Amino acid sequence: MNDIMRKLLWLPDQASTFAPSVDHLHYFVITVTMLASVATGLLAFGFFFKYRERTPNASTPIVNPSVRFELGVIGVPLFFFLLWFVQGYRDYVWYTTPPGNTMDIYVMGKKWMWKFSYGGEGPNAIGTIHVPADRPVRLLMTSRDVIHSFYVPDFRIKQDVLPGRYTETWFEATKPGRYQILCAEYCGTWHSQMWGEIVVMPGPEFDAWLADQRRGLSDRVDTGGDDGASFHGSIVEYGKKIAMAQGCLKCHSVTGEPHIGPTWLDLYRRTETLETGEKVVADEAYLTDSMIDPRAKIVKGYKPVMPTFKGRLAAPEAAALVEFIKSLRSTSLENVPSKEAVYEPASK
Amino acid sequence: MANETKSESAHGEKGHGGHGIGKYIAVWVALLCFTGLTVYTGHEDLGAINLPLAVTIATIKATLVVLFFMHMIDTPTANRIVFVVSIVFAIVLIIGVFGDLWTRNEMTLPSAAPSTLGPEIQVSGPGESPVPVHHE
Amino acid sequence: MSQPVNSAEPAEPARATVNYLNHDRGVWSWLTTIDHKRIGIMYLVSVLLAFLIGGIFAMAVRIELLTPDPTIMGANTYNRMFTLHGVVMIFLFMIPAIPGVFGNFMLPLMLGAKDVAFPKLNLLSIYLYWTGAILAVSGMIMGGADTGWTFYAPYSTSTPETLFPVLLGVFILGFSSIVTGLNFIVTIHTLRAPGMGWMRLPLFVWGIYATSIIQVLATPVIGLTVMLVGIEKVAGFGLFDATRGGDPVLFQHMFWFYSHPAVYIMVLPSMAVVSEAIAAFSRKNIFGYKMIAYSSLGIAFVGFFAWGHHMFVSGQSTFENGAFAVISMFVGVFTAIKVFNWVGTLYRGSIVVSTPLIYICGFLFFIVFGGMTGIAVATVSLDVHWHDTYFVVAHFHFIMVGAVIMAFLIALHYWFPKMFGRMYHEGWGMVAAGFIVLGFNATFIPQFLLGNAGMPRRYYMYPERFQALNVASTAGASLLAIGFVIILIYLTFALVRGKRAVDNPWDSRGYEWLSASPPPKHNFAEQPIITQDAHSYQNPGEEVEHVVI
Amino acid sequence: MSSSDHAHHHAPGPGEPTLAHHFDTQDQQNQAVRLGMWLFLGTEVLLFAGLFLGYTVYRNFYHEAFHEASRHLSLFLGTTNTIVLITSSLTVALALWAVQQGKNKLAAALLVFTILCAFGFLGIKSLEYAEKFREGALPGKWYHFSEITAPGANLYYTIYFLMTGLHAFHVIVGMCVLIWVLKGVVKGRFSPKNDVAVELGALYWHLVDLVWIFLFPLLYLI
Repeated sequence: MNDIMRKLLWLPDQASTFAPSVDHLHYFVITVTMLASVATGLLAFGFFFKYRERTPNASTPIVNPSVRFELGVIGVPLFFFLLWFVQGYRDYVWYTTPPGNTMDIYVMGKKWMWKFSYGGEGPNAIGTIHVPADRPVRLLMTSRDVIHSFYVPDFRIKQDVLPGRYTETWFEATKPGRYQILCAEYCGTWHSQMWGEIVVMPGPEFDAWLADQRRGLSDRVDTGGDDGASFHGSIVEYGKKIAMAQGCLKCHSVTGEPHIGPTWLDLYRRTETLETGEKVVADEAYLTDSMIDPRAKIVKGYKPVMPTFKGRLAAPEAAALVEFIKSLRSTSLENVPSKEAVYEPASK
Repeated sequence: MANETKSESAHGEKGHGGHGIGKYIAVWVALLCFTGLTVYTGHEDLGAINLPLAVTIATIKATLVVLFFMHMIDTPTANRIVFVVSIVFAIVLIIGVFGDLWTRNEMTLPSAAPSTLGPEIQVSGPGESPVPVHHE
Repeated sequence: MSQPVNSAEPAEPARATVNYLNHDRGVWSWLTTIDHKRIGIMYLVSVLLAFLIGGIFAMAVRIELLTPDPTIMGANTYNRMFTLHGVVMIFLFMIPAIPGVFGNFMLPLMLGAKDVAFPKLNLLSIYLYWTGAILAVSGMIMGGADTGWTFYAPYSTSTPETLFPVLLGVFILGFSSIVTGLNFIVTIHTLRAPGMGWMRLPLFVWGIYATSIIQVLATPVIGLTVMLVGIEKVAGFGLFDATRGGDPVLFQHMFWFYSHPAVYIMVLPSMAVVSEAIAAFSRKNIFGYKMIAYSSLGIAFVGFFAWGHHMFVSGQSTFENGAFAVISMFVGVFTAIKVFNWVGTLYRGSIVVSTPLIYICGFLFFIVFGGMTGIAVATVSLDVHWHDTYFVVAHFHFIMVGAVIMAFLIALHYWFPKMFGRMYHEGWGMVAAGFIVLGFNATFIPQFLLGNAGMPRRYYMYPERFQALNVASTAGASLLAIGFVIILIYLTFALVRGKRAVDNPWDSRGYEWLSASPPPKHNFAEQPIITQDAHSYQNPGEEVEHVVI
Repeated sequence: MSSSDHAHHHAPGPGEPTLAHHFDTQDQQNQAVRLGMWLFLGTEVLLFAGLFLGYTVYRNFYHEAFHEASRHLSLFLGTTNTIVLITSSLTVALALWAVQQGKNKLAAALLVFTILCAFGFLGIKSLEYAEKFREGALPGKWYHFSEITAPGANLYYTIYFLMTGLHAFHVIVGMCVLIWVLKGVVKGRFSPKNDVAVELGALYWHLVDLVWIFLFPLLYLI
């Protein structure tokens, strides 16, 4: 029954402890709504036939409601409405009151990405968080610029993320899997692309993963950190801006879905098979060459439709684009200690 | 015309001569006294009751002005209702919003925010790359 | 001297050849008129133009959403499009539509008055409307505004777009709305015909009265709010700016304090139109007149206490969310009362099936479904999932399009002979009504499902799993568009070549039909005197049955 | 019941009211304009309510800053302004009374006094503004006043300038209305029979006073 209703209403997976409870109320409310509205429409339609004009300008009786009828008209809807309110508010209080033993993750919304940080020793991430199944997780959220809204349809949770203060939400995932995070509060040009992902792992697997991440962190610290290029954030931002301005994103997605051109997500250092059957690693050189002479090395399965950007991109712009592409990692985790956000526990 | 108009106008006419000059002066003196009182109590800085006291005195003064200077006391009922309702809704607005602040969590108040710029989750240390580093 | 107006066969006055439309000619005579009927007609032309503009933007948005990726426009253009659609439809069409057009035209006629209380203010209101409209629309097209019609701070105060002309336009439109509302309240209080006590007011007048109260008392707050956003944006006063200690949620409180009652500014007049038309076409007394009248006031009053249900996930406190949720439930009850009474009015009537009646049938379905999904989104736990998704979009379009535009069409058809003295083609009217009711369902029911599936609103690109429903919605929107085009064609034709209407083609007992169609310049040849309750459909001398159920 | 027609036929003499064509009697018209005015005053109340709300919210957040900043305003100038406005409110009420008694000369003198009070109020207010500009105690991002550093002080001045600015705007509008009324009183257009316009002008001026009665303690005394 639950499944039939869920599919009928196009509801996503029920992947958190809230979801079934919310959905059951949903079924109740929407069924009553459907019945009431269709009944009203049909009743009116039926009256059109039953009481259609038989003699022109006929007198009609004066019909008035009795007090009992009036009370019924007020009472019956109010009964349903208040019933829904009580059930809905009970769930809502549950939903706004995290249990004491939550794992805390800090979330920061920023045009147009989600950043995550695990309390204590990290790690940090952009776009993707890993959480354990069957354990309560609390998200402490704030925004760097405008209002965003953290929305996970499969968990039935949503909470606005505000600049200058914290909001919190919590959930307990029940099914391992990957679930999309969407931004639900309009926040500008790429509001519709401000997506992220929650990876739910079975508890032990998650513990192992977290330990691994933190070990990787200390290894890095021991060996003196990353030897690679150290770029300023502005270059990536700049690269993103250029990608939008030049229309790159019309053909290349940043989300992993193939489009007119290959996706940029995880493109850097990926091994691609070309039309010629040759294999190539998408390094800086390949990426830059592809901007200047796109048709030279076409990835298998794509049409040679990309125009050349020779003369349309200055050298620093091309570099910034490459940096932007490099930043697009599906599991973008960084092995540095987390700067924990200052947080006073809620005084409830 | 409509019955209401007649009764209203009769009511209104009667009221007009009703105020003597003395009444206005008396109200004015009362207003000055209350001003003196509120300045005194405000200046003394009575702490927590300062604001409620100031608002109470202001409300008394405002009531005097509305009733006597603005003739609310003998204006038709409709006019009275209009003004009172507008004040009621103004109070609804303030109480509605204040109820929110009053019952919010501490941490959701801006005063609890750690910095005016909003806390930044550092993806890397200062001077280092905020770009997530790829590990191959 | 006095003409008893509620008699069964009002003496057919000789057809007046000179009426309000032709007593004076030339553009200037229209632009300087203080005749409420001409101002109503000017409003009609203006809001129809606004509806056309808003509709074109809606179509553009729907076409863009045919594919998950960019389809016909860029992201910024899309953001401007839905902003334009929202601002034009709400501030330029929905809010002035029924009060501005039919309120202006019909209210004095229904009261048996010669004009509204302040005719010059009335003219001022339409000039303010035009000024605001030109500022807002040109500001959005030239400067661009990409905030959505809600202007949420701090996005609105930090967007690079020039928002100021739009904000100023909305501010001025607010003035226009206040002036209209103020005028109506005073008119209803002071210009009722002899014998017309409060409990004899036609229900349309009650609805407009309740609307006007909201217009007068809520609009100043939005005026102030948009000005504060403007000041913030231009001068950086920091009121809503978190980096300076301001609270963005304060903006939302102030915005919704107006914008929630504003929903009732749109819906109450629609309900008023339906009450009026349903009595006329079922030839029957209104079932539960007093309940409908009082529930209008009830909605206007309680509507002021419910604004916080737009902010369930915005960081508002848990307690406050509960308080606003429970109050919202009571607003729903008032609407339910009206619906029961409308259906009750049809019971044992003598129903003339006609174009407006098709819309009434649609209206009843839409308002129950739209209203009850409103109760659903006011149920806090459900709103967490639905907030800012297409479910909410579908819900308010059910009310805004399903109720308000249906009522606008009912009013337009019902009063078309009154306003222009011509009849439209009944057959084409029914065809168009069919297109509109079906197209409407096809457009917005998929959007409910989209919301369930989790598609947030104001999305330019979306994950592919939402595509099927989006395509269905766009297909429905084209049906809706076809319906509107048919209406435009046959009404234009009726305006020029339509059959001449008799003074009271529907045999309605509404007081507005006591004057000629179209009415003469000063409305009535003689001052009407009211001797019966409104909407009385008993022929004199006939024994009628009194039924209480 | 065609009593309304007489309205079209006679042109009002000096001191006689004009009756618009759609009203039947002078009383009816007066009731209408009075109700209209009270409704308008209602909209003004809600206009200011928005700013009072802003005040309430930020005073709650930044209690300390608001306290300090309010102590920093000149209590002397504020009190003087309060007395000036209250007195002007009295004189405008008396002016209406004088018109109703047919004493137009007295009314004119009282109105002139009222308008002078309005000028005085604005003068004192501009002194205060000048001081704030000199110190840098300005709203939002313009704030650079070094004596009060508590967070939220800039918002106090935002509220202060918005509220007093909107109020000052109403003072200016009210002054213009009073000048127009004065003109009518001097020309003899207003008389005991035709006093509604004077009454409405006075009502508006009282509202200006009313708002200040609340602004004064909230801004200067907490």
